[in-house]
Amino acid sequence: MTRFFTGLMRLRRGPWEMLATIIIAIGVFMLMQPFVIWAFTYSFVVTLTGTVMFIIVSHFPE
Amino acid sequence: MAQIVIKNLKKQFGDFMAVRESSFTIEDGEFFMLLGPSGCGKTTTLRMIAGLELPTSGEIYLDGEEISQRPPSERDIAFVFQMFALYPHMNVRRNISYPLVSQGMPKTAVQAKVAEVAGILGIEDILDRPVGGLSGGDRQRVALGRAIVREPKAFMMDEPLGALDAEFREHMAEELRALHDRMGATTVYVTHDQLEAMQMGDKIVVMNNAVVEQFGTPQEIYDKPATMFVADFIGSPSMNFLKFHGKLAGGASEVSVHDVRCAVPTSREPFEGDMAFGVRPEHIELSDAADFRAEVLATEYLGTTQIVTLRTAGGDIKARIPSHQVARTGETVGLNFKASTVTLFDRQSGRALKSELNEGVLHG
Amino acid sequence: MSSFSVNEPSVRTKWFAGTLVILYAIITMIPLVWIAMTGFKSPADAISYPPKYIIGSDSDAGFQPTLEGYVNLFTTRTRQTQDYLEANPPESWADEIVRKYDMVIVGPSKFGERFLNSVIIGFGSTFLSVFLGTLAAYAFSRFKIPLADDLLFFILSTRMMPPIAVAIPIFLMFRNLGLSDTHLGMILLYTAVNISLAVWLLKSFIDGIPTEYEEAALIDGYTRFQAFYKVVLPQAATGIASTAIFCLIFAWNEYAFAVLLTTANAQTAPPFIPTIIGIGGLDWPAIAAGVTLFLLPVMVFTILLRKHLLRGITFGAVRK
Amino acid sequence: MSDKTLDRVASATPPPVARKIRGLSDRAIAWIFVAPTIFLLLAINIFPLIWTIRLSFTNYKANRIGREVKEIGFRNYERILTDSDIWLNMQATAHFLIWTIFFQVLIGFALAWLINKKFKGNDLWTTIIVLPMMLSPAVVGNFWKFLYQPQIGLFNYIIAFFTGKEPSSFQMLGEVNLAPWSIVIVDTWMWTPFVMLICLAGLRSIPDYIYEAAEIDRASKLRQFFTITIPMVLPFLMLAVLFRGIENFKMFDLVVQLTGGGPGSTTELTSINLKREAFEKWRTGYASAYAIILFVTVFGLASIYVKALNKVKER
Amino acid sequence: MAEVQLNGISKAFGATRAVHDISMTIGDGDFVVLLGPTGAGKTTTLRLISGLETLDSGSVFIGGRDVVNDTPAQRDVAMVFQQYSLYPHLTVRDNLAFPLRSPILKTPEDEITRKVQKIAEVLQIPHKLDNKATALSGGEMQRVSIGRALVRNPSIYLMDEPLSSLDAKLRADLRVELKRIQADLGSTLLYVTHDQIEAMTMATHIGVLEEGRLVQYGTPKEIYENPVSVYVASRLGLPRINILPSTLFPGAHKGPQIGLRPEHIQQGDGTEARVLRSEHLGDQTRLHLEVQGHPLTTLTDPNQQVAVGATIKINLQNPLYFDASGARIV
Amino acid sequence: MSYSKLATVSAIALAATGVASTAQAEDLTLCWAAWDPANALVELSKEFEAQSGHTMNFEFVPWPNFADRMLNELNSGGKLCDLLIGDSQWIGGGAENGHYVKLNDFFDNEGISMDDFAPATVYAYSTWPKGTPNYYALPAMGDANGWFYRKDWFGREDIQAAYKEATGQDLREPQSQTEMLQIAQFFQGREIDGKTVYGAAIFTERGSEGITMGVTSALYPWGFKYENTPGQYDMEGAVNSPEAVEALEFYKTFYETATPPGYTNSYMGESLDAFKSGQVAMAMNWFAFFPGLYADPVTGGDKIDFFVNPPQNIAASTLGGQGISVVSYSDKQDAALEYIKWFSDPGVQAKWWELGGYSAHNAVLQDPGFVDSQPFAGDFLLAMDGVLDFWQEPAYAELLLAMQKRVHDFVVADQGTAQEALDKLIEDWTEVFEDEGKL
Repeated sequence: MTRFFTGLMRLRRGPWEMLATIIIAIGVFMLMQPFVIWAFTYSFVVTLTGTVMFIIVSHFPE
Repeated sequence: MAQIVIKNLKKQFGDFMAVRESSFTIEDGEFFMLLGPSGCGKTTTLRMIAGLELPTSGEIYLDGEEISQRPPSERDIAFVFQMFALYPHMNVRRNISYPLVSQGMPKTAVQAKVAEVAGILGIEDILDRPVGGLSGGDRQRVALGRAIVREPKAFMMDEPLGALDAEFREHMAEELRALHDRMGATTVYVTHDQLEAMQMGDKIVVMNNAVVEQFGTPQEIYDKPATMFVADFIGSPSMNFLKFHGKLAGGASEVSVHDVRCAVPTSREPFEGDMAFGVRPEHIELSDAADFRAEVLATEYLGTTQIVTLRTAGGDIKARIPSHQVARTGETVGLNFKASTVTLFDRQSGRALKSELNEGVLHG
Repeated sequence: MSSFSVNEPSVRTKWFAGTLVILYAIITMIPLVWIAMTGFKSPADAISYPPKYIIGSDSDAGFQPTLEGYVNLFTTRTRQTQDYLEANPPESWADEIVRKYDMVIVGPSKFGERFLNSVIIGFGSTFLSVFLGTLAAYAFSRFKIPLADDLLFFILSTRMMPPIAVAIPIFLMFRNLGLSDTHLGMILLYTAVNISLAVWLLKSFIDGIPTEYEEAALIDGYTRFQAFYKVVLPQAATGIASTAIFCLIFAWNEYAFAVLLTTANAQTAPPFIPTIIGIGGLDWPAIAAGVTLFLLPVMVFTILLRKHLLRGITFGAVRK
Repeated sequence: MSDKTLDRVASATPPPVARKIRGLSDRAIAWIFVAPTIFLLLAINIFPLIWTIRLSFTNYKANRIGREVKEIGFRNYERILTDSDIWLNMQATAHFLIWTIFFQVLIGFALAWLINKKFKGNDLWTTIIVLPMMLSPAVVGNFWKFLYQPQIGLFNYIIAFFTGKEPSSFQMLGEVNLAPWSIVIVDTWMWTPFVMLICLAGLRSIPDYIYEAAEIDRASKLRQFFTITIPMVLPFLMLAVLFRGIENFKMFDLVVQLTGGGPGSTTELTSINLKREAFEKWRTGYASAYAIILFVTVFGLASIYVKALNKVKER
Repeated sequence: MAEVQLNGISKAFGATRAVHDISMTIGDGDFVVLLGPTGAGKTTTLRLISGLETLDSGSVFIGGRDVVNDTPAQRDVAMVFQQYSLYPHLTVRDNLAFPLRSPILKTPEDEITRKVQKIAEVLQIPHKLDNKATALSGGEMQRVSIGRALVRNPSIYLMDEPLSSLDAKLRADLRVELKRIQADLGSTLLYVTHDQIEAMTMATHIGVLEEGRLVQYGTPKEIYENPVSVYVASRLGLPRINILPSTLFPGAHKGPQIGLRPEHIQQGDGTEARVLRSEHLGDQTRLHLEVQGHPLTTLTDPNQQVAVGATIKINLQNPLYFDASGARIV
Repeated sequence: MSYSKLATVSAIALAATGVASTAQAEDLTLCWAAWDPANALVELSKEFEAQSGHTMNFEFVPWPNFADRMLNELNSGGKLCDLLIGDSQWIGGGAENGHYVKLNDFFDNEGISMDDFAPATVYAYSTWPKGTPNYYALPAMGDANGWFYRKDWFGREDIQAAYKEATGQDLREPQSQTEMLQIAQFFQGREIDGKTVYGAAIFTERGSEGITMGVTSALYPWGFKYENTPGQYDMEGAVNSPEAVEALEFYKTFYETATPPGYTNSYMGESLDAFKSGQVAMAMNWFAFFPGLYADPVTGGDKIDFFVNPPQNIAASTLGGQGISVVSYSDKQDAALEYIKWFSDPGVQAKWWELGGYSAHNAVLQDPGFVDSQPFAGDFLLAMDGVLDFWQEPAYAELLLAMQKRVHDFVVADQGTAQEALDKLIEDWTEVFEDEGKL
């Protein structure tokens, strides 16, 4: 876990990609969940954030 | 720690005979080599001892207990695979603790044991690394760690150095042998590299075509080969065979090779027919005075020694001579053979003829 | 005593596994067999209850095979008056079949045309995507291309796009360029979709060809381009062939673009087959006949392709 | 070999000829080879994508040529993302997605595991099992519609045969509570082989010696399954799940042919809904915004997919 | 055949310097072996000469002509790769003819037939000419690869560990054969290997590479007997040279480190050493000794039995001296 | 077929030679739906080919895809069709988006008078804006939604008795919607000749326009209106009037209690299937299919009879049918116009009726022999007197799809109430009209 955070601090690709992946997953979940409509409403923003983040962090060094 | 006895072990895959009626004994604490070219049945033999294959027939005794039909998990042996067989999805620590966890050892005991083994192998610092990124040597150490952590009765090693590059292999071989000397565990080791076998082994079994060709200490096997195969397989350059047809009386100590009389160890077995005069390269001397003539084909410089390729009436042979001695390509020279080391072979069967030299080694 | 290895499943396990897998395979095949069978039924047999599943028997479950479905698939027919029917005897066996319903064949149906469109567009786009794909894959495999990883990801992601989402602007663009409902338009479109698979797949094949071969050719006095086509292409031939079949199967099966961007000229078979109308409602035997004819080539290709299947569906990442 | 032969070989080789042959530089070839592909993708994927983004901020309607086009900012996005009907479509899509993946993984993995037992003839049966996934989804949807016909359809007949129910007493495609399952069944029939193939690749990527090592390490078969088989197949399974997820998220042809979104809107998956907005209602601007939302989602999933792909590739 | 001259050639891949400022001359008719462990820059040097890699700096002259801007095809070199140099889609005959059909040579077909036939005879594979390349055994394949180089008459032959994928016996045979072919043709040959036996037995000159630099260049004898550094000394000789602090041994020393080849240690009297282990290799017996905690290997006569744990006395013969950094002190 | 008719046909054929073209021979393509009348048109057009020298090609698209395909074609400015027989609702879009050629000048020049055609058809198929003398099509195929039933079953004494017993009434062609439901419910699940049969097949299709066409067949007789004031788009209180709610509930009851199982997505084809396979006592469908049904060897002839959509509060039928238009993207408009000129000829129209097409020409409809010419001819005239049509707005597709969704969700998917469905429909429609700038 600490490795994960130090990775984030040092702009390492692995942990950041993991973070972006989680954000995308949350976005997709929000889009399709049947519980609250506000989550659906904001899902797009979340997924977009995650995706853009993924594109950026995939250029960080390993 | 244990003694392993193999009796009439046989393994057949369909029509293919992988191992034919092998018998030998591995003494407690021995570093034991199974040596042979690929496909000779050495790995199958090892796998049968480990329980990864069940023999078609024959017995295996581990510490006096017949185990040939038991699954590996009931044999209490460890195995080091050629490709290391580390679990790629686990880190070093989990790899090493896997056999302990499988046995249901409590967590704290596992921790302590792993730490101890890591200390022995000097891999404490990589315990939490995934195995994927390790160097060959470290992988090798982890594989060893996983084997020794359980304190099994015996270790099986299937060409454990085969996947390492040449330079590192030498170093690792020494480390492995040192580890063995420290732990004194019975180890069965498979290799196709004769140098490795000679270097590390206490005893060697040479196998070829599913058959045990010879069984003995390294020096014995080198000096007193039982068959032409063994003579050829061991040593680099390998033993020279001067082919000739002749007659040998029992008790004779001389044989006529292409009309040149050559001294040999006193024969214990009369023979007539196609023979081979087997002599190691370092037992050949270049001497202008000698009767046995040969033409120098090539020389190869090797530092203090050189290898000279010679053409004789009995075929091309190689001699190892000091590098300061001059041998020019194209020249004709005379050869002397060191009589006490010569082995004569029956070329038909490849069998060594019994003599004063090898009578203690050859059976039957 | 039997031979035994730790990893070799026991005979009993094998027998058990085999039975289950064969059972599943049979269940899988039932719909396909049923459709093939339906193609040879008369419309009445096709919708009878209980279903008829025995060929040529008189029992309740039997049906007489007929080519009615295939005739209906390939022809357009019209109802005629009794006078006309009497005046014009049937001209062919096919004519004979439709006479049962007081109909005459007035011409071929669109099926042949649509099928031909499928073939033209399929082969056209396959050729183009494999051709361009081979070049690009070679470049990606052998040369340092700036941002190569991003380009490759971009190329792959184009195949992941929902076709409907892409169809809107494509529709507008094609309308402006006059490419709507043309073979060229569809070929370009399918090429664009297929090229990602082609590049990824061929790259994996070309990656598998050691560079030493080309280097040897370079040293032997050939130019880079000559080395490419004299040394790399022949060795990539199987890869190219299986890539081509994958592209062909995609173009062959594609539905969304076809239904949205074509109406008549360049429409392929998938949007057409469900719309085959007989007398009254849907003509199930004709549809089944069309489905059978349409699926047959793909099945043959699948069998030919089985060794490369995995590579194709994982963009070359997994070798089998 | 004789020295003379060698001499002749050497002397017969002519002196090197003119050094004119040069050809294109590697750099030039790289660009010439890549350019057409990039150009095609730019023209048919990227340019339209940018166009879609632009349109998504307008009220453009493609069927109304003379109509004035107005910039309306994020209005389209707002409307879509607050529309409870579209939310329902997303949920229908989620239902489809979750259950198809669940069944396909379950059955696909089980099949792969069985096939990996290397029984005689497993190749042949594997090929047969694989057939459905190579077929045209639209055509598959079409003929399954036939199989699902109450009364005359084979599916109902078989179910009736085994349960004793009247075949016409249930309608797979017509009943609100059955229709979502009917598409799940067909998709599972069609795509289980896909998951199976990938799992099989995963299983076959586990070298035998790993199991031998585990055997030596005295792990039971069950432990081997959970600590070796499952974790080692997992990246492959991930790949299969993501790919099926992406494919089913944009599912169109199969379901259009099967249910057309009905009954009511119970099986109206997002792409069907999008198709209605874009090509039936012709609300191009609105549909563009919708498309962008789907696209971003798929693109996000695709990023993860490629990550998984690379992981598998490392094996 | 021609002389090849390298003037300060360098090549870096990213941050790693593969080849650094190498200058050497490969004389016409020389058999030069580049020796070094994996990653020393041997192969890169070869590829720089062939033109498969472009130089970062320096220049390459082949037959007196600067070839830096030439394509591999224009450089008139022939190369044998470690593996994979036969085209699997062609027959042996077409493989051998491939260089002759290149746009640079454009040899007439009848001449190609003649030459291919001849080279096949030289390589003793005329009966295999019409086999697919993939149908050959490993040894035959490597023979054909060498043949592919031999059909031409280039300025220099470049060989990149051509024997490393073969087994020991075959390697020994081909070693002799290759050496003889080279001598017969009088060709210039640059050969890369990490195998010291190959280097010692075949080379007229050895170039020892260390991390991209050429550290010593000379005849095998020179390199063996007069290494310039510990690194070079450890490259040749089996078992490897022992490097020990000179303080272990009595007497005046020229440097802090002493290099003792195992065969240069004499037993009898002198420093005391404990026997750790003896390895019986047949023609020789290796003794692993320990001198005040420092391991040391020496050779002894196979017939002599030495007990483990015994103490023997050793003295030095022709020791080499090195400074703290490893450089030779003469 | 009567001999007198045959005579007329040939006379017309002679007269029509005057149309023969002065222009070069063209390849004309006519687009329409793929159904029985289309085949009749192919037959009919052979005469045109012979006279004009033009060649006629046909692109017939199956009904489920017809609107999609053709609107797609028009919207992409395709040149596939020179002539299009397009659905009545398309006329608004066709006119406003310039897909169709305006025909007023052509009619004036050629002396074609819209007064020669039945007013309802001219209103519905030709004019835009509605009712103004701006013509974009010539009425080609009159059509409305009607019903047909198993005359043989209705005539059986045992069944009549059973009906009497069950309802206390006589079994007859239904005179109202509710009676029709009663009859249908009577047949539902009944065993006839050892086979379970059902009440009636109605339209429930979701994908194109099916359920809307079915539902309006109930809505209109109850007095459903789109707007309180025509042209004002004031739908509140009209679309969701109590009558409309009642009618929608009626349709749902009909669907749930009197239709065969599995008919959850049925339109023309399924309705025909259900009837022809002997599953239903009654079925709803377009008049266009009636000739084919009558000719059916199994269920046609004596076994079938037809009736117009029964009235409830008022008499009304859902309009089908199409006008023929010239596509403005065509390069061969002159030749296409020639075809229309030829087609408008009363003689051709008579033959059109005879071959199975529904002429809208007064010369045919008002022919004294017309009513008896076919068993459904009288019903057709009756139906065409009271036809009502869906929105013909340019935004018709959006309006239709909204209705498809709301109605299907309620009727078939059983979601919400009728009131809610119609309220939501108004919301949807309001949004559309707002987008259109009409509200």
